[in-house]
Amino acid sequence: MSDVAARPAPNLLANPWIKAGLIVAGLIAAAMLGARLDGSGTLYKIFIDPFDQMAAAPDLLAQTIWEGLVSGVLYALIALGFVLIFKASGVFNFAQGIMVVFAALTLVGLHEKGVPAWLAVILTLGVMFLLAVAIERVVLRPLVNQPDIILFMATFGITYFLIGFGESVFGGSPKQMIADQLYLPKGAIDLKILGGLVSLQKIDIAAAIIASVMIAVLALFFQYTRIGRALRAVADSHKAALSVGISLNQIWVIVWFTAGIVALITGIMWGARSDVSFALEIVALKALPVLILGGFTSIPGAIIGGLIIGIGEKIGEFYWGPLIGGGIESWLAYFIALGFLLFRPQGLFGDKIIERI
Amino acid sequence: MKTSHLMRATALGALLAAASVPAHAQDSIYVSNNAYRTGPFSGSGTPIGDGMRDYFAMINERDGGIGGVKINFEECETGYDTKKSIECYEQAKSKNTVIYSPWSTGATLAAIPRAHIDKIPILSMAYGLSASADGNVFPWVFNPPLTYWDGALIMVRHMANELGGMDKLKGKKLGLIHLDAPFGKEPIPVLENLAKKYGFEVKLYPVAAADMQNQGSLWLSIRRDRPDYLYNQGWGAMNPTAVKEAIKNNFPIAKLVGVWWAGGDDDARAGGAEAKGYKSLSFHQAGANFPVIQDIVKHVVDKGKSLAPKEKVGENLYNRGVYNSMLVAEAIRNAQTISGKKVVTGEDVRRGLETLNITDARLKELGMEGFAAPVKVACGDHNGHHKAYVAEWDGTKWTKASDWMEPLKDEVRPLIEANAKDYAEKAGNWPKRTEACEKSS
Amino acid sequence: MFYREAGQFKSTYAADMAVFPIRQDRIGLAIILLIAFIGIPLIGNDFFITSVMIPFLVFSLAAIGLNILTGYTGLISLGTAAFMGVGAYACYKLTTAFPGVNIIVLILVSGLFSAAIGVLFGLPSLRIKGFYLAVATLAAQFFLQWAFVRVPWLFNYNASGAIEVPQRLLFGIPVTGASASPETRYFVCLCLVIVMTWFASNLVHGKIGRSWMAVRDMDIAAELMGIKLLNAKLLAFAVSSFYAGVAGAMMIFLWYGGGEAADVFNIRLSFNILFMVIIGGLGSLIGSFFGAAFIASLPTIMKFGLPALGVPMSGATAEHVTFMLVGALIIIFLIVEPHGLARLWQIGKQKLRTWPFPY
Amino acid sequence: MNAEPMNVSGSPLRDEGEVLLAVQNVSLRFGGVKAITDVSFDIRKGEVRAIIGPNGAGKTSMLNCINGFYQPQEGQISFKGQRRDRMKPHRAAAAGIARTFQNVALFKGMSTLDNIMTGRTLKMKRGFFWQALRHGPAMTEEIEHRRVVEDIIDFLQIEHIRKLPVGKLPYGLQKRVELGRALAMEPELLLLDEPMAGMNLEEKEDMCRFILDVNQQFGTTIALIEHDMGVVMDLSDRVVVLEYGRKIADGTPSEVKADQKVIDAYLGVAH
Repeated sequence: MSDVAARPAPNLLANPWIKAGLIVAGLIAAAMLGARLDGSGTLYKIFIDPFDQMAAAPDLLAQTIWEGLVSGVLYALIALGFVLIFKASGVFNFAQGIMVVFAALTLVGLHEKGVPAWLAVILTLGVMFLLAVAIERVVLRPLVNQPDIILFMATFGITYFLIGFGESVFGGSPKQMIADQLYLPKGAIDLKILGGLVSLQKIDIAAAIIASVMIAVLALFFQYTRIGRALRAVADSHKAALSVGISLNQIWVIVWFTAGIVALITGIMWGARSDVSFALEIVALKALPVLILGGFTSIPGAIIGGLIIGIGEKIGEFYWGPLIGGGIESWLAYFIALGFLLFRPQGLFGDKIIERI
Repeated sequence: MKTSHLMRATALGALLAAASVPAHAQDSIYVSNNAYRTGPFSGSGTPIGDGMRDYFAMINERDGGIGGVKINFEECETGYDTKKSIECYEQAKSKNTVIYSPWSTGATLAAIPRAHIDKIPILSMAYGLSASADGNVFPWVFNPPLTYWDGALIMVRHMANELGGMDKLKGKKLGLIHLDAPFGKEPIPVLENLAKKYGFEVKLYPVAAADMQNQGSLWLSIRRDRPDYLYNQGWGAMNPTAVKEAIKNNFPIAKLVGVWWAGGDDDARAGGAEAKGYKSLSFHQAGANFPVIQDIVKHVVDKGKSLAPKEKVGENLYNRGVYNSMLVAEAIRNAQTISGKKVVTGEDVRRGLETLNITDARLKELGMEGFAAPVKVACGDHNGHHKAYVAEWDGTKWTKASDWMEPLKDEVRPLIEANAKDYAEKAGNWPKRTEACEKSS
Repeated sequence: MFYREAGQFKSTYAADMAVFPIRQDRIGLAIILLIAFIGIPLIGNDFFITSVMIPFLVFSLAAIGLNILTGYTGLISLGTAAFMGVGAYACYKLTTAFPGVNIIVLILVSGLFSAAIGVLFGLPSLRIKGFYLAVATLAAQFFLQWAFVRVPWLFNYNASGAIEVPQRLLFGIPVTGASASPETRYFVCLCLVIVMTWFASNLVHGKIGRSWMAVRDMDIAAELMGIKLLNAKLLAFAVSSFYAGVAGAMMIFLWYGGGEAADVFNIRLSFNILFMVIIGGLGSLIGSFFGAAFIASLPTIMKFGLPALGVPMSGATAEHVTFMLVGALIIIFLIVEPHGLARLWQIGKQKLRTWPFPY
Repeated sequence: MNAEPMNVSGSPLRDEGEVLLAVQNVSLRFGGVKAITDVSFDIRKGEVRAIIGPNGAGKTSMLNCINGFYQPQEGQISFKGQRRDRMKPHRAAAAGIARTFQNVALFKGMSTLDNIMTGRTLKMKRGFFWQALRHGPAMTEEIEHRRVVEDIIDFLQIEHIRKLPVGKLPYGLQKRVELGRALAMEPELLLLDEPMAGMNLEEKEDMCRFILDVNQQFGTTIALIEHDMGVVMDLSDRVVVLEYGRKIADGTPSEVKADQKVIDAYLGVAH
């Protein structure tokens, strides 16, 4: 019965609806821009001026790309947490953002209570482990085999609970990340290149390095350990994993714990850049376009998606944003992702969607 | 089955009716107060809430209330969410609050149209709708001691003072970092007017609410444009991030000036030692060395009745809460004097607010000598456009770094009147003011 | 014992196709309507009506809208709040441009604008599915929210940057603006919600609803039935956004009475409405009401109700406890009945049908 | 490899009835994989046409080409004498081609009744406005179609499951509902993809009866894929045999049964 085969994807532009939609969207965009610029020199400002600026001040371009790279790495870290969980348990974990806040708050909160910094890190890891066990016991196990959307909903319940719990334990006020105590570097390296100054924050460099190391460790973990192989087996097929005697429950605990570690590291890095507060939860939403770009199941996708989104939105905001009043960063990422998505509906690295009948 | 439904509805109704029965209507004055100790803005909301709460706790403890009547001060948690603020308003209304402090621009805007129907005075202290300073149009809304427009003016004055005169402003660049929301956009028209008048340039740097902690590209633009000064109309997590980014991007921190809401101790502290020199406008002093704060420490904090840790008492935003409660308390006291009643109503408090005149002498009596500039509210002018100063972060605390500066009332007042008129016209049969002005005060 | 269908025989297809084929259900509906129209205005005080009932109605309508898209057509959207915002701004523009036109008409017309925008952002649904589509709809959410702040034309260049709801009359009684009484606003909401629920019920029980569900359950087979996928999906986007738009206009005009709409129609609201739909029951209109009651009204009732019952809690603690309780309740409900409160309701009715002798 | 041994000009059924659907030199590839290579055959009005072949022979792909899921790279298909370029499934439906699936493709969340009612979608003309009112013309129309559907339900003897969601029905019944849904479209050509797969003997007999009844009572032309040779031989008027995407035989059941290539294909021959 294998004479079932992939259904070729429909040609996008052949569809009159899409065509019409694109034209309309284009016209609206053009009209909005035109109005904004009083109709003078619009095309110049869109297509020529930004590139002139790039050429005129290469140091700013380099700085923009660096900024994009760093935020890209941080987006990727959040996305990584999503991917790990989605890959192993098919759960779209809405709670990843709050897990970042919760982990960072626990760390800082413990330190405030007088626990030495490194001990606080270890204790926080313990808390994240307990959280993973609790989530597995209380939420995932009773909901096993439910549709994805139900599990998604359950993670919203977790979010609500963690917000209330975190605030009642640690209070809502923002806290300083204990960057010094964790020997995270401060200050900047100023490079006098490209006819100007490119300033690289040491904390950003550290973030990039730590993220890379963590990704490498995760890759090794997946590739060479028994648990890692089991995780991949689960990702491929729950039933197959069960049939080779892997306990799904253990796997879930491990995956959620891993996501918790990623959340803690993300929280430390973001926290060091601004501060640790519940507002961080909003930043976590930025991981969503990264996810659609990179695919929900691909770790390299999360990384590369993060970088594309990070650099794309910074360059877009910096060079094109002023044309329509700035602040376009809030939605640009989604449009970048959407653009990619129209051509690759499963994301850059996602598993191919094959329709069978 | 259906009967159970009916019962449930009835029970619900009864429950909520119970929730809103005026408590102790006879022997105390009910003051409802919004606060946000939860949510993304809780960092700023918590110290303010503590200050407000502790001042009334102190008044009740030390003086036995105001004019012998205890103040039943109740906080309503909003999480800085407009939906919850509206619920809080309805709750406050059903409990016959004598005053409503919305504590967010969104909540203020939603409450303004209702206030004159429900006869509840609104105190939006130096926030909310600038135009509501026009008492002839908004008899129930009060926003002393100054508006964001005054703030923008003082910012420009500060710039001129440092540069050596208004004429030195020519050719300078002032950047406005602002939350991309009505609150953040408030100073824009005034700054643009002044820019035209004095020949400087205004650059706008909007920060979307979702990107409060993600200001990378904005600061790159600042690096590119090289503004001479930056004015930060920000709130919540946006402020510490801005301070950190300024340091990161080598922007001279002394040239970064925040609106009074960007003057939290935590905002500055985020920048570490390098944040020394960060400035913010303010209309009251920080610090615990005022008799009023000492009284709070003595009667409330030391007795373990405060929610604030002792070291936070006297911080800038804590003192702002105290200041807000002081205005409320003085309005109630004034209302008692005018009406001759002990237990005043919302309408009395409105009159009390309208004739509020807190002189230096009165401030001294309150234990607030030098704490704040005198405040006077008038029938037509519900703001007063009072003095403010520039505070500077010295690395550990806020200090007063300039003289009290008078905003240019003549610049602002016409704008306020024009906008108030516009508001009333657009609202369609906005009620004419029927409340009489007090003869004397 | 009193909930039985025995003895009720249908002799026509029309009777069999009725939405409530069992007589007791119809009686129940009549009782609920009676309570809604008479009981609640009599018993409830202003606080109950403005902070519990009106929000409940508005969210129910929005949830019905999203349920049409997500529950019936199987397309997840996280842009509902933005589409509600389009409705609110459209209504504001319309009523300031045509002050003479009845506000109820304008509220409904503003839904059409929302529908048009919904169709535009629904176009990618042909290519993109599942959670990918959900995230793609976030583009609509963030872009529109940005536009609400950035296009001053939308709020008539008000200095406050907010929608300032003008007073509008219906039969000489103010329905919007500050002088509109809570009862009036409640009645208007109630009537709109009832009529629109009736329309939605008609749609989902007929040919169009079947096409939607066919697309949801098996899009390939649906195509074979002659259903054009893109048309069905876009129609779902249009109808869903229409409902969202009307709900948004109601929210600002009949509930908030003005305010910073860009801030109101934020991503949180989008998520909340999605959760109302899921917890209420995907593909169930009555579930939308349950979901709205659970997600929107429960926290309010807990926050204000518990202290009134003598559970001593400070504002912030109450908020924290509410958050934790609601979170825990969501998980508990999902474990007990993943198909939502509507299914629980059905099971309850089924039990009642055979009660007291289940065998 | 072609159909020459079956040289068509000798068959007794040859000239009866007009050609309803003609497949001419159709080839279909997925990337480098050839699913169908140069296949031609026709289906005549009123006949039961079987398509058989071992696994992977391209039978389902053939049906998918016929109702427009796949676009063959070469060759053409004409229905009722009209050639169709770029067939779409919904256009095939409008033209009068209905289909059931190898793995049941019912709308799982809907009741039996609603599933079959979807088959009437194309025949229902009332637009959005009337649908929203669900009174007057829309209701009349709905009742009218409900009648047709009830007839089909009676015919298939599935009255008892009318209001149950199909997702929970046993497999055999699901297959029956799916047939009902296809019948509700009142198709001219009905494509059945393994209608009896996974059924027990009794269910198979029922299904055979339904297929014959449909063919005889409604005069519907039927093309079916089936593995059970007994069923194929009993039901069909003519059989086309595919192997590895190519046609290896075409003719009456008895002709096909006797064909050496078919025997080899089914039993396997060492090449």
